[in-house]
Amino acid sequence: MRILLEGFTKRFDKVTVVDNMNLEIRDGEMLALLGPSGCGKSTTLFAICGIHRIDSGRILFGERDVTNLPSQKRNVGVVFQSYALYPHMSVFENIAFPLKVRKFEAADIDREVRAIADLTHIGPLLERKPAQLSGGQQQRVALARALVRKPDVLLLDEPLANLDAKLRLEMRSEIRRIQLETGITAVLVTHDQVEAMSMSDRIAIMGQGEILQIATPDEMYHRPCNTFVAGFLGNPPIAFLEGTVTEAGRFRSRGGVGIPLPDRLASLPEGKAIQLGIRPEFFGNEGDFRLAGKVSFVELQGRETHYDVVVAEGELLRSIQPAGMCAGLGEAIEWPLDTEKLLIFDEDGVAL
Amino acid sequence: MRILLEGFTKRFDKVTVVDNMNLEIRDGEMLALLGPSGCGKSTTLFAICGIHRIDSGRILFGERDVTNLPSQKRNVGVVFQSYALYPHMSVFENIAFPLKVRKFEAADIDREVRAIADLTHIGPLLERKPAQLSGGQQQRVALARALVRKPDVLLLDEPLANLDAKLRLEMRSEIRRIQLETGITAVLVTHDQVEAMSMSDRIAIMGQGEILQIATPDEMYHRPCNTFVAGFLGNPPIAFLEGTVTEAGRFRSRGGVGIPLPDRLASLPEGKAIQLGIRPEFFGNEGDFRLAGKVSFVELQGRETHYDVVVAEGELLRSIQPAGMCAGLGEAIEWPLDTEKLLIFDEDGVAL
Amino acid sequence: MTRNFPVWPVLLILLVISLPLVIMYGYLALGTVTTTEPGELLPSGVTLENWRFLFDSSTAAGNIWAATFNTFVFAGSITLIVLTVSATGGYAVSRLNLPFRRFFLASILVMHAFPSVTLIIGVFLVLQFTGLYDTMIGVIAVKASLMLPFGIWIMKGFYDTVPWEIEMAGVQDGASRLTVWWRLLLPQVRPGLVALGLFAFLDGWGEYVLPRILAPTNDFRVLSIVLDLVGNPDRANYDFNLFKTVGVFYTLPVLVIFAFFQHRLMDIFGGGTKG
Amino acid sequence: AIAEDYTISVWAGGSGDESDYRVKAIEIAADLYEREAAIRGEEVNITVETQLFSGWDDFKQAVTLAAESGTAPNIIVSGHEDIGPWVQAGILRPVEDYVDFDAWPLNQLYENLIQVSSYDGKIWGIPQDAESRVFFFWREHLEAVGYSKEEIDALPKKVLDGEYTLYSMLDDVKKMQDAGLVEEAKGFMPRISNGPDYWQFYQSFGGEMVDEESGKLVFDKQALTDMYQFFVDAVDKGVVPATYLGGDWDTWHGAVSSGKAGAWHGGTWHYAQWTQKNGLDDFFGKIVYTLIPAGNERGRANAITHPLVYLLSNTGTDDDAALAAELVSIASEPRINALHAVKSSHLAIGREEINVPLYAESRWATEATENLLPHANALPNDADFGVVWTAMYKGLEASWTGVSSVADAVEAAEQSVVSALGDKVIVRDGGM
Amino acid sequence: MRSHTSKLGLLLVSPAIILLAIFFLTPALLTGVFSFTNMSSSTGISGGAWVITPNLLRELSDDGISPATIEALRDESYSVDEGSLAAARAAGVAAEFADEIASKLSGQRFASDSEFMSALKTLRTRPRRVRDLKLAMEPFTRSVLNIRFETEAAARLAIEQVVPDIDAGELERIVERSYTGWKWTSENYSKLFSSPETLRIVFNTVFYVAMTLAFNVLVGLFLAITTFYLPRRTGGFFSLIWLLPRITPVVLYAIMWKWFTWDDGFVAALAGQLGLPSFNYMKGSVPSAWTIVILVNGFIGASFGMILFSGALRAIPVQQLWASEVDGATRWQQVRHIILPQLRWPILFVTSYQTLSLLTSYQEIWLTTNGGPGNTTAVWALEAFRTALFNYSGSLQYGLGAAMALVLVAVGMVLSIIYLRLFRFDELVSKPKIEF
Ligand SMILES: Nc1ncnc2c1ncn2[C@@H]1O[C@H](COP(=O)(O)OP(=O)(O)OP(=O)(O)O)[C@@H](O)[C@H]1O
Ligand SMILES: Nc1ncnc2c1ncn2[C@@H]1O[C@H](COP(=O)(O)OP(=O)(O)OP(=O)(O)O)[C@@H](O)[C@H]1O
Ligand SMILES: [Mg+2]
Ligand SMILES: [Mg+2]
Repeated sequence: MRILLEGFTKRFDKVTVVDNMNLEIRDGEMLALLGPSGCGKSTTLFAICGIHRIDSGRILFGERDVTNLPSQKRNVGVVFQSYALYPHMSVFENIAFPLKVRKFEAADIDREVRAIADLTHIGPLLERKPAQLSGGQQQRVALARALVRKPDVLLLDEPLANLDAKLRLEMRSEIRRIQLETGITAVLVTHDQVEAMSMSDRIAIMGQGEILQIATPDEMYHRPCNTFVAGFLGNPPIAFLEGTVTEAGRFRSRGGVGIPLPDRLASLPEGKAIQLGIRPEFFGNEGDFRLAGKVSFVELQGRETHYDVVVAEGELLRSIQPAGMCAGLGEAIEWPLDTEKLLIFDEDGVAL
Repeated sequence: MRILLEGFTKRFDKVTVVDNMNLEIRDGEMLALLGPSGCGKSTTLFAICGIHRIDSGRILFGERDVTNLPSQKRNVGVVFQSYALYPHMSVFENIAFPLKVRKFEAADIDREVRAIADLTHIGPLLERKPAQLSGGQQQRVALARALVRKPDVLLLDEPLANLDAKLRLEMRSEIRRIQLETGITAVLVTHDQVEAMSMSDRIAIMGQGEILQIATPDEMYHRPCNTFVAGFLGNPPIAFLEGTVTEAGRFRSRGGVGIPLPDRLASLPEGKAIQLGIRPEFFGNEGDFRLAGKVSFVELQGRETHYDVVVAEGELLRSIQPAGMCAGLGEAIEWPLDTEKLLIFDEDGVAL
Repeated sequence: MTRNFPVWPVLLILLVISLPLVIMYGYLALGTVTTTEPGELLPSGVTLENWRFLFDSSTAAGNIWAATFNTFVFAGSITLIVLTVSATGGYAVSRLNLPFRRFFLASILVMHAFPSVTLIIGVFLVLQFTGLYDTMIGVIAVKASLMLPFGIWIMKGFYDTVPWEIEMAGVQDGASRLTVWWRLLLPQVRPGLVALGLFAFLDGWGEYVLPRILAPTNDFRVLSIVLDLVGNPDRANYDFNLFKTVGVFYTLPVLVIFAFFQHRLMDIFGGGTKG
Repeated sequence: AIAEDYTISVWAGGSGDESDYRVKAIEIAADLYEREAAIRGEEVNITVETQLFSGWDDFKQAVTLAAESGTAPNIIVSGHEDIGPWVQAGILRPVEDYVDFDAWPLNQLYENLIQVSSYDGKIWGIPQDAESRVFFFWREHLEAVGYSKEEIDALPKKVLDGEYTLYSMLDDVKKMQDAGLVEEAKGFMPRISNGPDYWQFYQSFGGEMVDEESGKLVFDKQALTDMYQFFVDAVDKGVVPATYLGGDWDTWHGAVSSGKAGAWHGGTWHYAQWTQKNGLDDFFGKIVYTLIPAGNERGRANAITHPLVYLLSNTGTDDDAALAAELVSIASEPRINALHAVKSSHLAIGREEINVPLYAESRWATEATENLLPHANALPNDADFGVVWTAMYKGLEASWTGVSSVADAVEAAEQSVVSALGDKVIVRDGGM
Repeated sequence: MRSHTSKLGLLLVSPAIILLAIFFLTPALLTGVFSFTNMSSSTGISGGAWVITPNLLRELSDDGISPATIEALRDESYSVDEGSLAAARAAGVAAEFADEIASKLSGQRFASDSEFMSALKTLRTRPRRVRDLKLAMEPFTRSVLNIRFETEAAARLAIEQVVPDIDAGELERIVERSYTGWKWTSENYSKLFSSPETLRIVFNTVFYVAMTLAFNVLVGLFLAITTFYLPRRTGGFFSLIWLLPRITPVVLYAIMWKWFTWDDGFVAALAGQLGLPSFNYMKGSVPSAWTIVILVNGFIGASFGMILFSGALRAIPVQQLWASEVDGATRWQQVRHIILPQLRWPILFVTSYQTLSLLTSYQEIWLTTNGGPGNTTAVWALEAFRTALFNYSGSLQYGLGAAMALVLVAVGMVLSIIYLRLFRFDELVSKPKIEF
């Protein structure tokens, strides 16, 4: 089912939280809504599922205009960050609830619940109460409950935020697997870039109530439309150098570091103020150009090591390299920089 | 100050949580206590700081036996997971509290607090209430409060668990920096391996109330003493293959995958049941031996891509590779395996 | 928590300030099985005579079982009304869009301040207009209504603590708001209902002034009236120990409830105040 | 003939098991009436619904509110002082419109009791019982401080003549105390709570409650001052504690009936309590009783009676009321009333009652009737008397306990009376 | 977005609103109305009638109504003449009896009803019932004395018949004075404001509320904190003990205190044994009476504070307590610096809530000292209750009582509004999050 938001605007007591947003979620895709806290992700979700009334605009499910329908009539499944399981009901009853209020036959309910429980691997837990489940299991129950009535669209509001690191990893693939198996249209709200990138077909990055870029994860990582998006994706984060184009194809940072520009942007006019985005993997691994600096911080992470390198007064690049090639704290280094991959933005942060 | 736990035992209502533990924390080092939830990390910490009474054993701070001293007389600084800031006091008052109850002069208090606030970079926040601070700032205040009275030892109970991913990253280096600058002996409790590895001089891995291995992060990652430790470190986690030594220097998994053993273990007797530990970076990057399989899951993570590869019925290896070399879901592949780096354990999981 | 402080000085102070209560209740209990006269420090003469009223309706206490039953019905009805109306009203006020919601809430809070018994002449007139004067139904309705502001406020507090997500999930799952309330919210505020129910019951059980004033001649005699009767010293056959015994009998169910549900009772302000 | 069915309800205040004939008498009367009717050839069925209230405050409240809602009982048994307010409120029917006071049995009722049942020129109630408030002395103690048997027997007369005053009493009990016969501060044990008794002391010091001429209430400052002073003196003398008021009835009954006090005052009906419950076997051998002695030359020995009366409410039809009145009238037959009088130790309401054997055999009843009742007066039937009543007691409490001086207490009482009643009350100052 | 009124919401609150309107709002409004009347048990509540009584006539003559009018009104005489006989027949007096009256008594005049009654009793055909006789007598008199006229017009008419040439002003005054029901007046308030007693009661009330409050809060705090630190069982025992007064029926509770403090009570007996002054502590002296009053109420209220404070205490994360211990704080410093500051809101809440309950509480005082000795422990609510509802002599002053109650209501409302501000009431009413 395709979901369409047209000119969606939402105000809380005069404060406009989302202003005239247009968003299409394609049939069967998993779209991640990624953005910093407070940018309006949940608000968008609540508008789609009919918990909030929207102030203007339309919401279409397929061809159907659901703008003024209450939640009960929209057939959306939502998984909340806190799972919102009904604590007094067993897992079975939790999952059965949407069917029960729709007055399904007991036999049908039983069948459907067991089917979805199998899909979400919680078959053996059906008799338990939510309090007796681990976080990951609760998560699965919430998912099962949202899916059991075959909703037109599945909305996930930071479904993994409450899980610990390991479980989060596990549930990521789990949720994705289920979404793929059921082929349901899904919207995933998150502020975790890894989550967004690893789980979704497309990512919509939001900032301050507007959508900044919609693209596939890969495209967004490699071709962010602005510095905000670039900074949002990538861990350790991208480092920026501000400076100007000095001569055709060369850049000089404020701190005086000179770096050749990638070929595709060789034509930038001299004197133009730009910013260079340098992801940690661009620096210290391979590349033609060598950049000198001093290691200001080393962090071992088992398989990899992460360095902060000061390349000039107040200018810091990050580098991530396989474990083993140990440079010590304070050591002066000269590492390769993969200049072709550099991301270039104008002074307003828009990608060039 | 060297801390020594000798034969430390702790029981809660007959259940022995920690049994006869011996642990030395060297002067000035940062020791990470790493282990799964419920293994007794906090219990150990509480014993050191005197919140719990211990049931048998001794605790020495330097040469001083503190076993029966209440925490007020032990001079330990503790940073709790929830920070445990006093919500009704300003940041200044929070930090000043340990000095105040020791009846320091107001002028001294002021000086000390400002000094420690500078060290922890919270100088400008002194007038605020904890509720007006971000998580990271609260964290720093808690740290400052623990440090201000120059404790003999600094205890950190999952200090980063409540922070979001980005802040966690930042605070890791921050805490480490401060610990290094002050040279204080510190114990860091965590169940996050990355944290333990990146922050500490040595890691003590705990399981079920006992210490399994103490070593530097590097050593522990590369030479885990058993499968539990090996599985605990590394992200994505290590994969194990169970099987037997078939002929000198070769291994055959239950599922029938044959792999050459590293040279150093060529002498293992034939027919011995062993387990192979294969970290994701060993597979798919470089190596002499090529292993075939089918990609069962792909996860883009921006800079890297993570694959699950089924190499035989029920046997799954993980691989992590730089982004770009895209293998699709379900694709049959044959990737190099760095056999020299393989970790080998006997059937009880003890490293060989 | 470490126990690194001397317990006994605290215990001693606690004991001293609790002493009047310990003595009063101790002697109250003793008085029921002894012939101690008022003013004697040491109890004397063990007897079960005081408890004869349980089987013998010819004592001053009359037919105690009928009165006990009546009291149960009385307190039970009050509890029922208070619970139902507070459960519905509290929900509406906490969660639903109502005109003048703030005003209503503020008035409910203000109603705490009413010296309710001094409204009794007004209440009397209302009862008379409605034909409920001198009926137990009238007294029950009045008593329940007087408890309502408290009940609604408490329940509102409890509803407030239920995460909105539960309700949102319910609505998503296709349930109507009424179903959501009944199936999802009510079970969540059970501790509140239990505590409020207990409070209402205890309050109804102990009520004395209202039945006395608003249903003076009703045959539906509750225990507080019986106790008052037995405790009237102007009677020729006034017996202090009988009075105490009836008093203990009267208090006993309350004590039992209390002993069993102490922690539930403690919950009463679970949703109420901010910390 | 067609059967006539009536339901007559009766409520009695301040009543317990021992005084249940207040309502049972109506049942007996109903039975008699039915029989008489049957003989006349009429069939009348009367159901009598009865209700006893143990206290007064709640009873009066109940009656007031019930009357307001039109559900008051047909017959109300209450203190005569309620006639005033209730008549004004229109709650009552004048009983004289329904029964013949010139015929048996009403024509033999004591005139002063009928007077007490009248208000504004009409007779509103039929006396139900009478009592008298009495002063008691413990004979043995009197003997121990020097009285001869004869002197003791003559005491009532001396009191009546005003020769033996309240202050004489204080001296005597002080002597008893000093002799160790009674405990310190237990010599004199007055009533422990507010009640008509204290108005007797007001009268002992010359106070009047109503002005004969104008019918207005009187607030006699001098009498009040003397009376308050008397109790203060008693405290000073050490025969009664400053903190006496508000005690426990049970204790009080136990003390006075076993000679723990030298002198006290109570009601005629207490006789039943002491002899039946407190085990006082030889009442007349141990106790001598008198009127309340005079306090000073202004005052006189007196007693107050506080009769209860049968009142007809305005509930129900005129026929109901007529029947109710008929029943009340029958219930006032000496024989029936004697049941109540003797059982509850109250006094007769009519002259003929003394001839009823049950009553005549009761020495207490007969003696008290003869010796006390003729000298007894009653509280005024005035709608506003309650105000004075409350003010007087508050002042008494305040001065007795030493919270305020006598003068201040009188002042405060006057203040509240005057502010509430204005010129409906006559304040008498000084001698007159 | 304008919020949409929820129909379900209206449905769900309606029972509450209806009950509150009937049993709370209406009585409150009525109380307000009553407070401007002189309503009492002698005026009745629902209204009065017009009656001329001998007492009234006496007062009227004092007030200067002309003696002639008074005389005429006082006249109770009965006359048997054509007119009255016809009236009697019309009123349904048995024909036989009427005939006999006509034949035997015609033309006679009787000065009082007893005279006429005696005359009638000589007749053979008189009705047997006194009531019927009385009814038969009525048409023969024009007296207005002691007759209840249900309407003012009837009263006026009757008076005009008896005194045809009455002066209009006099008539007006007589009619007005003869009304027995309640009248509008603001006297209740002026009485309250001018009476010196008021000031004392106000002072008493303030003293009572302040002291009891202090007791409640301090003891409640002490109990909550100590039971928090004590082992669970011991703590549980004490909280149980302290909750008892709250659940004990007040009648019994009051008697227990009496037993405890009477002059033969436990304390007095014990004091006697110890050679201390032994007397009725409850009523014996002003200080001891106040102490008892405060304790009686304080013991009930302390448990309320204890419950709330215990809850709030448990809400303080235990890590904070650990942290403070690790920081070196002693137990007392922990209480002083960590616990108490965080109980600020609960303390404020208990204080305000209890102020209101104490202001309106009277039952315990009523059943124990009843305001004594000498009204020294009387508080406003008790006075209001006694004035309006409880009086041995039965004269209940509803109007004055209502005015007193209203003063309390006003004070309570002002306080509540202040508290609502204080507790940032706005934060307690968040907007519904589901907008459909
Ligand atoms: N009911 C409400 N009333 C007023 N403002 C609101 C309300 N709900 C949300 N807001 C505001 O709208 C903005 C967007 O909120 P929203 O919950 O959509 O953010 P979000 O992107 O989901 O953030 P987070 O990642 O923290 O959940 C925030 O500034 C928030 O303060
Ligand atoms: N006060 C207590 N009473 C009883 N058992 C306790 C208590 N505190 C801890 N335990 C038990 O002791 C074991 C170890 O607890 P501990 O808190 O030390 O674990 P941990 O390693 O810190 O776990 P986590 O990572 O979840 O904090 C757990 O099984 C726990 O249930
Ligand atoms: Mg959100
Ligand atoms: Mg822990």
